[in-house]
Amino acid sequence: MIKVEAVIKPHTLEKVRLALSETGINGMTIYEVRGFGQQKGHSELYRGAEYTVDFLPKLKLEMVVEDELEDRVVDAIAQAAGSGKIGDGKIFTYPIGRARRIRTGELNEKAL
Amino acid sequence: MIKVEAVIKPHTLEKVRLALSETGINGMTIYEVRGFGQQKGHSELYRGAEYTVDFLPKLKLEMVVEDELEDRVVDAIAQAAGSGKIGDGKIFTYPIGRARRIRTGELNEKAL
Amino acid sequence: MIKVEAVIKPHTLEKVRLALSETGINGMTIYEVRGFGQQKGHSELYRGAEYTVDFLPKLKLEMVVEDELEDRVVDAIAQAAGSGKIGDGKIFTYPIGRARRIRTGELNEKAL
Amino acid sequence: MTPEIKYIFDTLWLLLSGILVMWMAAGFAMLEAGLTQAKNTVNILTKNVVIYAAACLMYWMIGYQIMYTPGNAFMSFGFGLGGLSDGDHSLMSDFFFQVVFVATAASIVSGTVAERMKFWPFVVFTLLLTGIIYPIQGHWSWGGSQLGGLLSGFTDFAGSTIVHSVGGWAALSGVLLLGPRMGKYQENGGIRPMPGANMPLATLGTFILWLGWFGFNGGSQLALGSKADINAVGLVIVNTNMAACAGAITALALSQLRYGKIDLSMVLNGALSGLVAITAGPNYSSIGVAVLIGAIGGALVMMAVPMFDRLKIDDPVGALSVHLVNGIWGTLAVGIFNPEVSFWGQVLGVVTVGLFTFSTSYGFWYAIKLSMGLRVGEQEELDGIDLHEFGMEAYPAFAPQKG
Amino acid sequence: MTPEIKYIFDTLWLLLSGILVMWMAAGFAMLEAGLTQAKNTVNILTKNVVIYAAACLMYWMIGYQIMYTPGNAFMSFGFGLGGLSDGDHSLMSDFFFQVVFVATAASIVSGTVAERMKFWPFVVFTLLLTGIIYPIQGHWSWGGSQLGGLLSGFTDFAGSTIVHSVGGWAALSGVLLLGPRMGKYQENGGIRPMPGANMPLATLGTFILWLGWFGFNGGSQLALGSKADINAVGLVIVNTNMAACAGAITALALSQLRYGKIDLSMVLNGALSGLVAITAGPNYSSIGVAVLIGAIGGALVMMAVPMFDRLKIDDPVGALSVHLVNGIWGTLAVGIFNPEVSFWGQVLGVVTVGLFTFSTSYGFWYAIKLSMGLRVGEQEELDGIDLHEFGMEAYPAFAPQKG
Amino acid sequence: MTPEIKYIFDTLWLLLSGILVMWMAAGFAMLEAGLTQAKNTVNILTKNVVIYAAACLMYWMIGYQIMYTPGNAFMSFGFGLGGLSDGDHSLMSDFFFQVVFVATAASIVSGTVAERMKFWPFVVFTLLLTGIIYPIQGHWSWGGSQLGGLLSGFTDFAGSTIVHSVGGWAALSGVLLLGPRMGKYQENGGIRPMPGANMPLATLGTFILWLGWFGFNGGSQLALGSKADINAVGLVIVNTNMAACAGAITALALSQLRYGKIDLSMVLNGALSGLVAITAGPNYSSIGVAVLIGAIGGALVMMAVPMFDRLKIDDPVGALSVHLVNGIWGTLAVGIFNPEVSFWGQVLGVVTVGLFTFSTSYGFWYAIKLSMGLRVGEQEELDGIDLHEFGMEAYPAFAPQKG
Ligand SMILES: Nc1ncnc2c1ncn2[C@@H]1O[C@H](COP(=O)(O)OP(=O)(O)O)[C@@H](O)[C@H]1O
Ligand SMILES: Nc1ncnc2c1ncn2[C@@H]1O[C@H](COP(=O)(O)OP(=O)(O)O)[C@@H](O)[C@H]1O
Ligand SMILES: Nc1ncnc2c1ncn2[C@@H]1O[C@H](COP(=O)(O)OP(=O)(O)O)[C@@H](O)[C@H]1O
Repeated sequence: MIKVEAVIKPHTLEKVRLALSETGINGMTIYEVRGFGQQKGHSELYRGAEYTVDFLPKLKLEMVVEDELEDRVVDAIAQAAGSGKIGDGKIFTYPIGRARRIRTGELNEKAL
Repeated sequence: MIKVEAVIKPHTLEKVRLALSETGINGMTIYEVRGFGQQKGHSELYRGAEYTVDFLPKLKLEMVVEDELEDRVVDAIAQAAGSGKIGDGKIFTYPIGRARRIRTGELNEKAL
Repeated sequence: MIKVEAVIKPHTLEKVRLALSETGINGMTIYEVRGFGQQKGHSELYRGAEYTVDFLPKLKLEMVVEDELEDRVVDAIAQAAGSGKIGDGKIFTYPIGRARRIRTGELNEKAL
Repeated sequence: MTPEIKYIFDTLWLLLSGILVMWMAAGFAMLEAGLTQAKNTVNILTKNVVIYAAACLMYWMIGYQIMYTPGNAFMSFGFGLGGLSDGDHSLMSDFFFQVVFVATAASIVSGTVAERMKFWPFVVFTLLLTGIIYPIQGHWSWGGSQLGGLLSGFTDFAGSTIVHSVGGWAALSGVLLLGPRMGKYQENGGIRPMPGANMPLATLGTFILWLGWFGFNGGSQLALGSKADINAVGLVIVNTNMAACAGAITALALSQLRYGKIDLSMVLNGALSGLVAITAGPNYSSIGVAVLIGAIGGALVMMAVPMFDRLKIDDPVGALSVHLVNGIWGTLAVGIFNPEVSFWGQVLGVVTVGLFTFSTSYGFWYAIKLSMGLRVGEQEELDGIDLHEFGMEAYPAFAPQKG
Repeated sequence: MTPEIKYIFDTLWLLLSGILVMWMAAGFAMLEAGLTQAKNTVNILTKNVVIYAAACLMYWMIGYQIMYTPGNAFMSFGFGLGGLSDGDHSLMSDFFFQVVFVATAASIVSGTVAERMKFWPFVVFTLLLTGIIYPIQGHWSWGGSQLGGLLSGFTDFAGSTIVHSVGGWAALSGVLLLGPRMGKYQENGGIRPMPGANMPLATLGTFILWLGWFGFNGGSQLALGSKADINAVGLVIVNTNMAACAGAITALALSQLRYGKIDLSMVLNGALSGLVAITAGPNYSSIGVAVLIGAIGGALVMMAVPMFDRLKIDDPVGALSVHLVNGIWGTLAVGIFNPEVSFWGQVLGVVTVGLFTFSTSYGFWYAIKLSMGLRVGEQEELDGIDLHEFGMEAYPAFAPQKG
Repeated sequence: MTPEIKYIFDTLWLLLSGILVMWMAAGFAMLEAGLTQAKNTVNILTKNVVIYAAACLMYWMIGYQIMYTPGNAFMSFGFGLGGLSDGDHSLMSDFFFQVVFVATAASIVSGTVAERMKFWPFVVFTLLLTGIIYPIQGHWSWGGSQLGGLLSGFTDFAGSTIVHSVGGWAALSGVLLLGPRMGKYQENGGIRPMPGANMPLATLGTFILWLGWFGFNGGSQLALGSKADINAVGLVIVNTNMAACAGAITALALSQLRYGKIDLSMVLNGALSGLVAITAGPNYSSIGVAVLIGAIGGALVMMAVPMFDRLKIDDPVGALSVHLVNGIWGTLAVGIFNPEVSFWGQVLGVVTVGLFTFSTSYGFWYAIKLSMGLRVGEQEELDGIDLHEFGMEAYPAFAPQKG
């Protein structure tokens, strides 16, 4: 099994989820993160002092998928989250040893 | 070393933590996430428009453990977090290359 | 490529980021977590009932880096986040199979 | 001083005081929302808006007639709202000042049963409390019937007993049938604290209540249009304020001494305890006595909160400790410090009103439990009531996904 | 009752009522910040402070003279603020009570155009609304010109039309040129809800408005210094309160019946709808009629919110449903329930004021759109306005990294 | 107008104004909690409740006697609270209106030393400030002693100097001994902003203060029961309001012009600056002058905030810029715009009160530093004071784990 992790712009979540729903994945976990990368932070102002906020709000998506799905999932995310503008985000994948569904005890592919 | 990641229902945290404390693990990191899976979201209502919230509040637990502990930890989490109801969550595990305790510089098993 | 994950004390973020900027890394993702480990929680008080909060606020940093950078990055984080006090945090690393920049489709090292 | 001028002064004072008391509804909403968990906040906010609205409607339709029209010793049912004037002051101002008091009693109940009671059963009880229970016992004292003379020795200036402990007794009877929140009292005897989600809201709520109390107590003089009246109002306002200060400081000091840490939620409860305690008699004593009464109120709340927990009576916001315990204390204090009032007359009032309110409330709660059920399901409670009954989050982190 | 005493009573009442109305500015700020997304909260807070401040300054410089000095039937431009007294009461108290009303109209607009309008164009429109549009139509009714007799049959006690629907028409004309928020109305016809970020704030805002409304309506009696006046004020305050209660309870019941869930945001809107609806005539009816008017207001808001969504008119806080729809309803209700008022006179008032406000507002919005642009860029809207125009977050989770 | 009617009017006005001023305590609490970091919020909320409570108790026990009983030129110590009436109005209403002012001065200090001072040393200073320092200098002006004639040319209507700059001087002396928050001023000269955790709270706090100020300034007329008095009150309220508006708009415009972005925290400070600046003389000038004074106040705060930062005086909420700088400006403005007041008399008052307050405060702070210490430990500051002194989080994300 493969774990796909994607960092995306928050407002693309809906599009990404739609795109993913056509890939056959059954579950995913998301959370709010702050990202720092080529997209340079913006300068903000507080009480007359200017400063840069280097960390921008992003969403992180994690889903464990069967090996065969990896490419399809990565492509789906990339397409849906891509605007061509800097800061669109990153996708990382790596293999997972074991998966287990808590409710049933099912293992690995069956647990996804 | 093995990294164990679990997505659980928030209110089971205490039970899980108790169960884990008997497995011999020394540390863990948790954060709030939103999950999407077989447990279908509920419909919410806002100003007369109904909509589904597909992402439900979950907690994610991460702990890096010695290889020998993997089974025991996975079982402990599964048992404590399991209610048999849909949405109980998932456990994923995968190998970790290196661990380091920042304070002392200790490495790998000693760092956990 | 290597994924470096670090759990640190929140107020060291700035120092860590400065140290990292000299290692040549281009991006990172951070989020707020709660940690549990040797640093024992403190007891809090609410309406006359005392209790321990076992989970302390920490920040988690994640960055995927080229293999060669791993040591440098780990060292940089360890030095900047280290105060010698209990609870300074942990660094974990593990290999990543694939990286992709959403915006351009660039792969692996080029995507970081 | 012509009668018309006095009429205007007295009416104006009732209206202004009523406006201040209405504002207390916001205070209860913020206090309760601040001291409970975020997953139930929408439920709590809705309850507090609905309590105020439903209480006003019920008291208009039924309660005011039961309480204030001439009737028998127990209750009455004339028609109380014909015309605009009742001779001494505007009838509408009188109704307004009375109506805003009623919601207070129901708000107290809301806090105690928070986080596990179903919404609609709570609304039904609110209707019964504000339309029937409160006005009947109010008829005895403020309505003037004295329950056929039984309560002739009982005095309660602004409602330590008549409003606050009535709310407390109603809450206590409900919570006994409802039980504690899941996980609150653990098998090993441990008590699991469930900290409030938003301390700034709780603090704001306390300040709002404190402010509104100047109307609650000050307005209860019911007149302003003479030197004696306005002097009394001035004394009432100062005593009210100083008792609250003393309650807060006492709770602060005891919390530091006893636990080595400062518990803001207890400081807030301490201030409110001082306010409840002085309510029965802010009009006769010197400032020093008011400070003493408030300070004892602050000490009582520090003892009452852990006591209720030991009794496994789960009161998320401390409403019983503040309103019931200090409502009793404040009423008895009048018997102690005011030489013109008999201590036993006060005891009789406390007991009579308490017995009546507790037993009728218990009966109503019981009937509701049998018919509609009181408690949300286990899953609802674990997930939070907002999710199931309201389908809305108080602080949504993620925007919804589709229409 | 000497003239001086009457003078003092009347002036005091205007001042106290004005203070309560000023407080409504905080209510609008909290309501709007609570019912919109966190990424635009700093924008919304700033707008609401600036609306109040700018409205006061404009009305002082221009508006008050247009509205209240003697002039022609359409408008006027004398100098209205010489001296301290205008014979019957303090001139300053009159100005103060008038000036705080003006901001209300502009606050209504703010809610409707929230989350996608640029800051400065909004401020420019606020200046035009409060300095020109509002005072001109106000000159016809409260200013006494009757538009040369055309509006002689039109009556609006505290401003269901003159304040609330004026705000509503101005908002409607703006939102037509502005368009809905991105993603709100989906291609498949779906409506994407964008839940408010902070329901406790929205509830607090509603309570603040409710409180302030006692000044808004009560003060509109403009006098207190006679038995008749203060009786009227008492009636106004009670009717105002009861209409709000009825609106809230109606929305609560309809929300449960229609959707099977309780929508707090609609309960809050229901209470406000009752308040807007009763505003045109809280002074003549019995409590029962006020309850009926408020209840219909609560029902109307439950229909209007989905209706505007079907029309793809995106109103994040429901300001059109509350202030425009119920402003009209409340004004017509006076024609229905008050036998001394002609229904068609009310219709004529609603239509005349509506046409004038909508068309001049539309013209101003259009000119602003051409010159400054109305809408933030797509990226700004996606990221939130706070980031781009304010460089500040309302609830920053991470401290900034360096100076 | 009989003496009794006048007595009632005057007393009523003091009571109502006092109630509005008391509400400012909530405003300070919300403003300070909104503009500081979440990890110190419980500390800040507790401080603000305790300030108000402790100030009332101290002023009752000591301060009022020092300030208002007949004594020598420097201070006094009679017994000031015998009886209910002092002839012209209710003695209690006088005490109430005075006592709520005292807490204001201490609240100012709280904001400046926020986020790094220990709780109990702060409380001790609050007791000294409200029981001794404030009343002594108050004795010279409002207490009537004129410091033996020295201050005979000094006039301060509602306390730009006597309340606001006194709070500012006390804060300044404390912050000099306390030092800035860790990491605020960086070695390379950079200033690290530490944004406020909750801008809606900060905005709410500002609106509350604005509202309360109508009582602060309006009540300082100390009378209502004559045409002249109520005309003056009307003017005071209008000028107070307009100066705040002008301050907000000026800060808005300057923030846009100078930084290209709008800084809500500065707009809020601008409004408050207008309020502080007009406080010394809202009673003599035309609206235009009030607008000018407020606008200059708004401009001053825009300069003062970066200035204090350059001086490495770390003032998390801008209290020095608002209350000290504009307290001075407002006092001097009376000397400039009021032909009956000598500019140098104003300067003398500002300097005398400033010297006395700064030096005695510095002495007290110094003694506290030596005996109890002022500053929390490094670890406490990094983790947040809430964790260590209070063991409570303001917005807890995770429920606690066990009892
Ligand atoms: N090496 C990395 N490791 C982990 N996360 C990264 C890394 N580089 C970038 N990110 C995440 O991806 C987000 C987008 O990256 P960025 O470089 O800003 O733009 P782009 O995606 O267009 O290359 C960042 O905000 C950060 O959250
Ligand atoms: N493939 C997956 N990858 C990552 N997280 C998942 C995956 N499937 C499910 N999850 C997480 O597990 C949670 C529970 O899964 P769900 O399918 O709803 O129920 P169950 O655990 O009973 O099978 C989800 O809310 C989501 O957070
Ligand atoms: N085995 C582990 N797996 C994952 N996270 C851990 C583990 N052990 C510790 N952590 C994280 O590291 C933090 C610091 O660890 P702790 O044991 O308290 O102190 P130290 O870093 O000084 O050893 C914890 O709060 C937790 O977030």
